[in-house]
Amino acid sequence: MSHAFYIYGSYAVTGLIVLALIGWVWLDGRARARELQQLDAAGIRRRSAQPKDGASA
Amino acid sequence: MSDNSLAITKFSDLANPTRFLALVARILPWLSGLTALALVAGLCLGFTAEGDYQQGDTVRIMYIHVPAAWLSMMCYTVMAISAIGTLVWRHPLADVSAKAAAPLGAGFTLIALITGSLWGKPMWGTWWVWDARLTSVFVLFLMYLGLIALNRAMDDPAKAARVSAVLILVGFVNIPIIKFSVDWWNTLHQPASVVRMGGPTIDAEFLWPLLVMAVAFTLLFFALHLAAMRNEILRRRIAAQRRMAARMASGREGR
Amino acid sequence: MIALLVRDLKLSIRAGGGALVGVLFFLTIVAVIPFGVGPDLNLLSRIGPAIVWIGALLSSLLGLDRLFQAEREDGSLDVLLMHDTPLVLTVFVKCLAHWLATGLPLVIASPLLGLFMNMNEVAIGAVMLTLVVGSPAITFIGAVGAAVAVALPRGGLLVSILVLPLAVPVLIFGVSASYAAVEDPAPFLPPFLILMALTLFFAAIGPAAAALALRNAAD
Amino acid sequence: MLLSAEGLAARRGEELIFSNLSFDLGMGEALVVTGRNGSGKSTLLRVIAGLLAPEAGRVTFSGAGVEPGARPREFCHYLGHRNAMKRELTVFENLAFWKSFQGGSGGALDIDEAAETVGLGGILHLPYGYLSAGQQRRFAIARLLVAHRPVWLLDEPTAALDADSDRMFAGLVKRHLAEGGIALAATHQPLGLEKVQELRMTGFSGVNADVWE
Repeated sequence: MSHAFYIYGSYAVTGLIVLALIGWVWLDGRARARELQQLDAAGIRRRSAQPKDGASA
Repeated sequence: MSDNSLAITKFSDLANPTRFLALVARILPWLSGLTALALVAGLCLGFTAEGDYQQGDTVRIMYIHVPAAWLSMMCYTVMAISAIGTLVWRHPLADVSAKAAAPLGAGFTLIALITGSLWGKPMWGTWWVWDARLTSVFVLFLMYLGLIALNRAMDDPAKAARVSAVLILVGFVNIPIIKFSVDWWNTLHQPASVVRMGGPTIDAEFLWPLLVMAVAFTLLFFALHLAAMRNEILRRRIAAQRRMAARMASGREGR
Repeated sequence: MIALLVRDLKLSIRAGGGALVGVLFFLTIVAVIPFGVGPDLNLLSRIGPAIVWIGALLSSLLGLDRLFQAEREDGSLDVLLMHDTPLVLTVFVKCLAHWLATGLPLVIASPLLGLFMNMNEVAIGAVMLTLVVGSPAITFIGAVGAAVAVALPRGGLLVSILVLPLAVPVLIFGVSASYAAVEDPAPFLPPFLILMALTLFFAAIGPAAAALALRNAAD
Repeated sequence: MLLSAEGLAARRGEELIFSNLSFDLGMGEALVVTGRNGSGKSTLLRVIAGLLAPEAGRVTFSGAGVEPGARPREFCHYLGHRNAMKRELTVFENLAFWKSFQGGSGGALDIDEAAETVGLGGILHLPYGYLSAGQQRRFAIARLLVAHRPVWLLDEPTAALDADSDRMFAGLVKRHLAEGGIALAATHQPLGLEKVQELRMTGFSGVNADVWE
């Protein structure tokens, strides 16, 4: 295959960036879930009667 | 915004963050699976297809370069629509959507820039030229980074969302410039060959892998966008609960 | 001391931190050059190393004024000053953290800009190497300016004005080492070694002068 | 242990704020500095903390286990107007940083214990910037507890505190004194302490003119 370096290089870079994006979203989600759990453990719960309070921060 | 309201519409149903989270939880596994399938299919098609007689095997770079470039513009369009949502309806989910899309847009734009550069080196003999198409995509990349930095620099997320919404809408002029730069200016970059008046000029041999990859990238974007929006909603919920916790702590001790 | 390093790194990454802004400024400043001088690839590749170096110099000055100002505003500076570890060491660690958070990203971004400037691989490598070695010197010099300007209400611009002339030798040897790597007759090693010597010199002088200034700027 | 000041003088601009000021403080003793605004209370504390160079005189700290020639500031905690905490970090990160940075020998509390002592256990995971002014001040006080220093220099320590926290803080100072500590406070509130010397600052003790004569 001619120019194999450029072709595999571009696929590798794409894979790397996509993996970085997925990793960011995934790790961020896990960190948030952990923080929610911490808050839950500290006895701070959402008042479920007011579903808006999450977004009105 | 309670569910016994009769005037409830599909849109405002989605607009409730809690509902939105439930919806994301339902959709996300399917969307991820579909994305993975489409990506595998696209890669298989891309590597079994014939090479171009003129560009050789480097045409395979196109299967990721072109979808990434499309996505970089689509992501900005999604952000612009969200920005209108923020400014006109003052909708919190629109804020979240615009903020969550910015890093994804930066990622796809970076893919387009780097793969384009890796394609340009064997074809044009240089990594980079300052022609209209490449420059405007680079400006798009800088705009994404600037929006991320702006969002991070401000404490109040609602205010940050409104300020960046204005900036997003102003920056939207760049999108048509990117799209038509190859037609308006005589550049090294080849003109559009798929989305154009009078049907695609591209050979069917290349069209199929390209389309499958484009679908895969689009699915990937939406999966990541939904997940990032979920994270952002959770982040704001956590912030709200923390403020409440601080108030509760002093209420308890203040007696 | 590790605690101080970790805290400063955390602060620069958390919301409002300056790590991203520095890189962004670097990208922008280098990206506007071709609009000014025109997209002539030969010309760009000739001036490339100098442009990348100037861009890195300016963007590493960005945010440097906050190095001690932020500490002063919330009162942390008093406690740092009172501590029994030598103040020189504290300043050194703060400089190190600042360089890791803002200087290192610039070094990592520089090859990308080298490509934009149509520099060849050797030149890109040389610029990156000289930046790794030379940019800490800018931070150490900047720390002196930041310490002098700590008591001023609006010290930001003044820091740059104070620091830029002092940073000129670093720029001269950084750029000349980069050019020496590309152009054949000039040897690469002498300017590079001088650059290293400059960095070591400022690593010793900068924190000491900054500590002296901080002690005397207290009010 | 003895903290003594001999013939201290300090100036602000060209004005001498105080001059020829001397005192001795032994273990378990406190000095309350009073006076109107601008009378030099803060300046005195900053001079003792080593943050300002005195115009004349000197501050010494002597006693068992203190090397001669040691600088007094290494034995002092200084609680100024500002809290020395980062808004972006959590309370725990802030306190953990100061605990590890200030180090110091025994007698220091854990971070959890310190937070309980100031009555704010359980919100250590919150970013400091989320807290109210009073809570922020109480955690700033907790900083004094996580690393041991024999001398506490307190500049308007109870400025943002309510009556309950005031009492809590007075209790802390008492305990510190009972353990053989020394405290200097610039404050209007009575801290309810025994064995207190009071120093009334008058401000302005003349223009420092002799330099130009």
